[in-house]
Amino acid sequence: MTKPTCEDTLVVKKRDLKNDYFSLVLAPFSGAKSIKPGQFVHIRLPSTEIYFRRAFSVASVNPVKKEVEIIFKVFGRGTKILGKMRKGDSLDLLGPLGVPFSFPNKKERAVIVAGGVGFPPLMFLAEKMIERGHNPKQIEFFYGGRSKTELVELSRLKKMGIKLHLSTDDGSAGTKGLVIGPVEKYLKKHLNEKLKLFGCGPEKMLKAVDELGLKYDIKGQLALEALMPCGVGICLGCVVPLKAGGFARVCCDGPVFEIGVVNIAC
Amino acid sequence: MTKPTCEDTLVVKKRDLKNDYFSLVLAPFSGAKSIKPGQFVHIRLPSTEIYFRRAFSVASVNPVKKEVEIIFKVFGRGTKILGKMRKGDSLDLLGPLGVPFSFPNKKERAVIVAGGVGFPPLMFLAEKMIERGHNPKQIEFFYGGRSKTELVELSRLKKMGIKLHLSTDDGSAGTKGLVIGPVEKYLKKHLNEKLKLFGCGPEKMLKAVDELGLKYDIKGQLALEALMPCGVGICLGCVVPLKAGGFARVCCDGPVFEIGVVNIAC
Amino acid sequence: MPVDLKCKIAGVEFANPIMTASGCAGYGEELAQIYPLSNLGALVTKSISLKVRPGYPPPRTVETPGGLLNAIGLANVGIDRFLNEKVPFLEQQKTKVIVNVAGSTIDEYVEVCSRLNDCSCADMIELNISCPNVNEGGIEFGTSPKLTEKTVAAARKVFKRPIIAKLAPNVTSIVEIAKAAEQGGADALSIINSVIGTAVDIDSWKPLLANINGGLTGPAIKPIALAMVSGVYRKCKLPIIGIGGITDYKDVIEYLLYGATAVQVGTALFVDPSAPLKIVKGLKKYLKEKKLKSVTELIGKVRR
Amino acid sequence: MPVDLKCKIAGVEFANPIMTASGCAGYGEELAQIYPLSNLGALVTKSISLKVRPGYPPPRTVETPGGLLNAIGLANVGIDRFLNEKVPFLEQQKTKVIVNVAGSTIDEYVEVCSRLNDCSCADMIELNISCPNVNEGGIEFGTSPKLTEKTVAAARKVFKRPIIAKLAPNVTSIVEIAKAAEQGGADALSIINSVIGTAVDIDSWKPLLANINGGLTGPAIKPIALAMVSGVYRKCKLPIIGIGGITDYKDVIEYLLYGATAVQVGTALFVDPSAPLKIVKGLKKYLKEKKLKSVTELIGKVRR
Ligand SMILES: Cc1cc2nc3c(=O)[nH]c(=O)nc-3n(C[C@H](O)[C@H](O)[C@H](O)COP(=O)(O)OP(=O)(O)OC[C@H]3O[C@@H](n4cnc5c(N)ncnc54)[C@H](O)[C@@H]3O)c2cc1C
Ligand SMILES: Cc1cc2nc3c(=O)[nH]c(=O)nc-3n(C[C@H](O)[C@H](O)[C@H](O)COP(=O)(O)OP(=O)(O)OC[C@H]3O[C@@H](n4cnc5c(N)ncnc54)[C@H](O)[C@@H]3O)c2cc1C
Ligand SMILES: Cc1cc2nc3c(=O)[nH]c(=O)nc-3n(C[C@H](O)[C@H](O)[C@H](O)COP(=O)(O)O)c2cc1C
Ligand SMILES: Cc1cc2nc3c(=O)[nH]c(=O)nc-3n(C[C@H](O)[C@H](O)[C@H](O)COP(=O)(O)O)c2cc1C
Ligand code: FES
Ligand code: FES
Repeated sequence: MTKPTCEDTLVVKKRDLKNDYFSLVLAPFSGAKSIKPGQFVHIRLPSTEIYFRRAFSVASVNPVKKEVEIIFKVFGRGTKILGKMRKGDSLDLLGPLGVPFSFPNKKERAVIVAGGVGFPPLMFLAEKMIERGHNPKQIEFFYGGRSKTELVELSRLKKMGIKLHLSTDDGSAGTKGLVIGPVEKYLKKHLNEKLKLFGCGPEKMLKAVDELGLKYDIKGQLALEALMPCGVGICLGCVVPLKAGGFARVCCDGPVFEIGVVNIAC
Repeated sequence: MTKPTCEDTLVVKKRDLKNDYFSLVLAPFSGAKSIKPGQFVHIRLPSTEIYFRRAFSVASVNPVKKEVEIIFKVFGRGTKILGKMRKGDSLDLLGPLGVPFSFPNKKERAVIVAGGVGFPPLMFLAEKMIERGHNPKQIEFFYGGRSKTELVELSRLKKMGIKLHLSTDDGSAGTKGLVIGPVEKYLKKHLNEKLKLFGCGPEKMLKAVDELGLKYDIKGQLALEALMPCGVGICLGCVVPLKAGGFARVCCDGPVFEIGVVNIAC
Repeated sequence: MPVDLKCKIAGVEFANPIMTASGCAGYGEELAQIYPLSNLGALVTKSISLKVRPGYPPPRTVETPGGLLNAIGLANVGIDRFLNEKVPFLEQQKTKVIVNVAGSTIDEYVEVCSRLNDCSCADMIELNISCPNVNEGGIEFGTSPKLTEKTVAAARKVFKRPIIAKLAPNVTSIVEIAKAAEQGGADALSIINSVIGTAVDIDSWKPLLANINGGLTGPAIKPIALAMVSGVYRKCKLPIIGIGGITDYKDVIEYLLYGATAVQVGTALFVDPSAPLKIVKGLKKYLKEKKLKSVTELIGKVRR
Repeated sequence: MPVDLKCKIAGVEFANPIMTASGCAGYGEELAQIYPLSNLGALVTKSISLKVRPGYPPPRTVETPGGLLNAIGLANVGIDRFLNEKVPFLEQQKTKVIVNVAGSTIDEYVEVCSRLNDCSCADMIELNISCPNVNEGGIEFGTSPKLTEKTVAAARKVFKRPIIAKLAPNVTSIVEIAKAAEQGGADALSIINSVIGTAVDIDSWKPLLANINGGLTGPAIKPIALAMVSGVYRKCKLPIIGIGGITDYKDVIEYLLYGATAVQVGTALFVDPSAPLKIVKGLKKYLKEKKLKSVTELIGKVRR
């Protein structure tokens, strides 16, 4: 693990994606270049109203400019404040934290399953895979949300040349229904290939991906979320139960876990 | 007393006076037109970081536009936030609160003693007196501060045509030394006239004005400050001891008290 | 369908479960200038003692993270002036009135309670047993089960309408104190009074309260109060009035779920005197959303 | 002239009065990745019990106004794995190590303490007596003066270096518990552990902690902890380590003025793992400004 650093950074770019989604680019962060997909930064909000930090997966980095991008949806008190930040405002960042995804072998086909606000680390994963020489056509990116407006950064994903499969609960874009349907269909068709699953999103979705992995004996990894008071492993507040018994800390034993390891609650 | 109202208002004008002093104009406040000099508004800061309201004397009102002006100096946590407010931001106002100054008889000469950030209610008093027909030349406005940069809104005060006597501790403007020196000198010279004292400022200054009033048998009023959890008389947190024994609430028995009544602590 | 906010404690019916907490609304006069008191479930008065009490010298309050420290010193007009000056006003208000009573000896409690028995305006009394007992070296009545029972029993003898015992949180077992109050004849329990705390100025090295120690109140203490309400609800049958850190309707629901029948709003009144009105609105909306008919359906419904 | 931050408790000298609080820094490994532990006055370990404890299921934490509610359930590796896996690391750190010990019977405390006696890495132990006693129906050791004295005395017999008793705030008289600990042979007192609290989700009606009740910590409890430190300082001679809500150097000064010799930082580490470093800097600056030579000149100097 790389030593996390704690630094004041500036908002150098803010984009208002639609429907309460925002992208913030923060810089300079000296830890930027060492950040790997799946890792997160722990952000202190500039208000003592919110005492604890909030965790955000890194969505992209620019190692030269030492930039870190996060993409989030306004959800509660903390993300509300974050959504009001303006260019030039400063934010205290602690990171990089957590265990990243392991890159799949270049011959493997990556089946990526993103639910709602779980897509940023997976977009980062796909980007880095391509950078490392993975064929974009070997990346199947399933992206599901409640409705069309909940799917953001589509043009960015399309530009990557990956195979994008959209789905929405209400059918307003892509396949109608939960993302997991098209995923299972796809897996069944390609069981003879070397596949690797990657998932991040709501717990229900993660549980379903976990079950698919076990059912079809496909290895892979899931990025989990939890309430994280510290983010660095010292409070034991963020644990999830393991199937083998006992608990693991999402912040430092995860957030990325192998399929089949965590007992995902819903 | 007028019934206080509690309303969301907007910052319609912000002026950065120098040296951490700011003026904010808030509107529309339906209680605006009934506000009298010496009364204050209790402001809820748009941050749950600051749980309790902060009290500010009203510095002027525009009854037609329903505007209320406050002038403050960045001092602690709350005023820091207030100093960062921008035009268009909203602020929750409770007021008008407190007992106002009684206007002096038009034949009386008003000797007004303002110390530092105590000047806004006194400026409002002078303005209203003139509006009511008091001869500006019958208003002696003593205004003291640590140094030149601590005296603000001088051109505004000058425009009123009142007799302005400045003093600074370091002599950088007006008479050198505490404001109370020139005041006593003035009183001694004019003991044969009908005088009325008005004071607002640091406790030490108020105590000195109180003593001058008693020494030369000049009636008058002092506007006090206190930590005010509620501002409406229900918490009993803001009390000051009375010379006659017992306590009075600064927020609703004051903030304006007759000279000789309060046992001012320093 | 309209939702029902009425609730009943010891036979007394309240328009809604939102009361003002003692010491946080004076005798009602100031709030009545802002809105009709009929909006309240009940007005609870400042603690009334036998003699007038000027209270402690200032500074009396300190702002702390999420809370307020106060050392007012039970400043109040005393029972005589209360009956003469405050009751006539309270009688005109269309709200239930709960008179909070303080004393430094059991005799003082008894005297004040018997005077209130003749004052029909006092629908109930609430005994503030977080007062130092001068006959027992200054220990608080409410920290001793025996003294708690004795005090409540003594008040019980002279006051014929319902009695609420208001418990202090600064004890090893609030359940034990609750049971003592029940034993003494209390009809209901108010839980909790303020938590002992202090603060000091690091420049002058002087305590920030003239009395040094004070009572911590406000949102900071809500988790503490909730745990106490929850504990007592499971071990004691008396109806509970939950107090501590209530700012909005969500806080009220937490108290009800843990077993409170009604609540009192204290410190939040200082920030927003109209808080009770907003809470009532919020409660109605919540009940509608949850398709509940009556606020009483929430009582004790936490899913353990 | 350089200012002196050194302080001494029961003969053990600390580079500065800033320690990490038990359960808030694990066994030091994670913090050591961020800065050398030699910056700390001492590292206090998570509570070590005889057997490994997985802890309670999630959710284990809730954010509250100015604080944190936690119900971790004393999750720890147990004494065996502590000695085998954690001590080798701790031995290499240039800081004092205080091992916090938990038990559910006196025998368990004794067993863990005697194992630690042979481990020179443990400069001191801190007895966490806020644990339920399984032999006494689950009442906490630390709520009973008798059990407190017994537990400390039993540990005293087997552990030859200094013993700190860590007191729980959920008692009627912390002074009484402090005296019992002194009687049992404690060399110092840590004041306070977390305050019992709870919270519930108003949508699901489920408690926000799987264990229902938890411990309230963070800035919200600072006034409460300060009052307890202040009370014990005046009635008991043992040196005090102040704990509760310390976020910056100003909080530390408040504790020292009220009588603490050193302090522990807990919850604030979660927000800023480097808080102790910033506090040390702040303390130095303050001492210079106040023209004080040593941090010990502040102890107990509140102007009453
Ligand atoms: C490793 C990790 C990576 C994350 N990456 C992203 C990301 O890239 N983009 C993004 O939008 N969000 C991300 N999140 C979630 C983000 O941290 C939460 O949205 C944020 O904590 C909510 O904070 P808030 O103050 O807005 O909500 P609050 O007002 O604090 O919370 C509202 C409610 O949500 C609950 N809650 C708060 N935080 C969480 C949480 N982390 N998980 C579940 N429930 C919670 C609270 O208990 C409360 O009941 C990530 C979380 C983790 C742990
Ligand atoms: C009736 C009244 C009228 C006022 N009018 C004005 C005005 O016109 N312009 C102006 O600049 N200020 C005025 N004040 C003072 C203003 O309310 C304080 O500056 C403000 O409360 C400080 O808040 P803060 O959050 O910035 O400081 P904080 O961070 O809250 O306080 C810093 C320190 O100052 C202390 N403190 C806070 N408030 C007060 C207070 N009211 N009196 C004494 N000590 C305090 C705190 O205890 C703390 O130790 C008035 C106060 C009152 C009571
Ligand atoms: C300024 C102040 C004065 C109080 N005075 C009394 C009192 O006289 N009698 C009493 O029983 N409780 C008194 N209390 C305690 C409150 O009634 C209530 O129990 C406590 O404040 C907790 O509720 P809160 O967090 O909503 O404020 C007082 C509280 C405050 C803040
Ligand atoms: C998550 C968490 C875990 C804790 N675990 C322990 C523990 O194992 N043993 C113990 O004695 N105290 C434990 N505590 C209490 C702290 O050591 C400390 O007494 C308390 O948090 C108050 O300090 P603070 O406000 O600085 O956090 C824990 C506190 C927290 C927040
Ligand atoms: S968030 Fe603290 S251990 Fe994971
Ligand atoms: S501020 Fe509450 S009574 Fe004056």
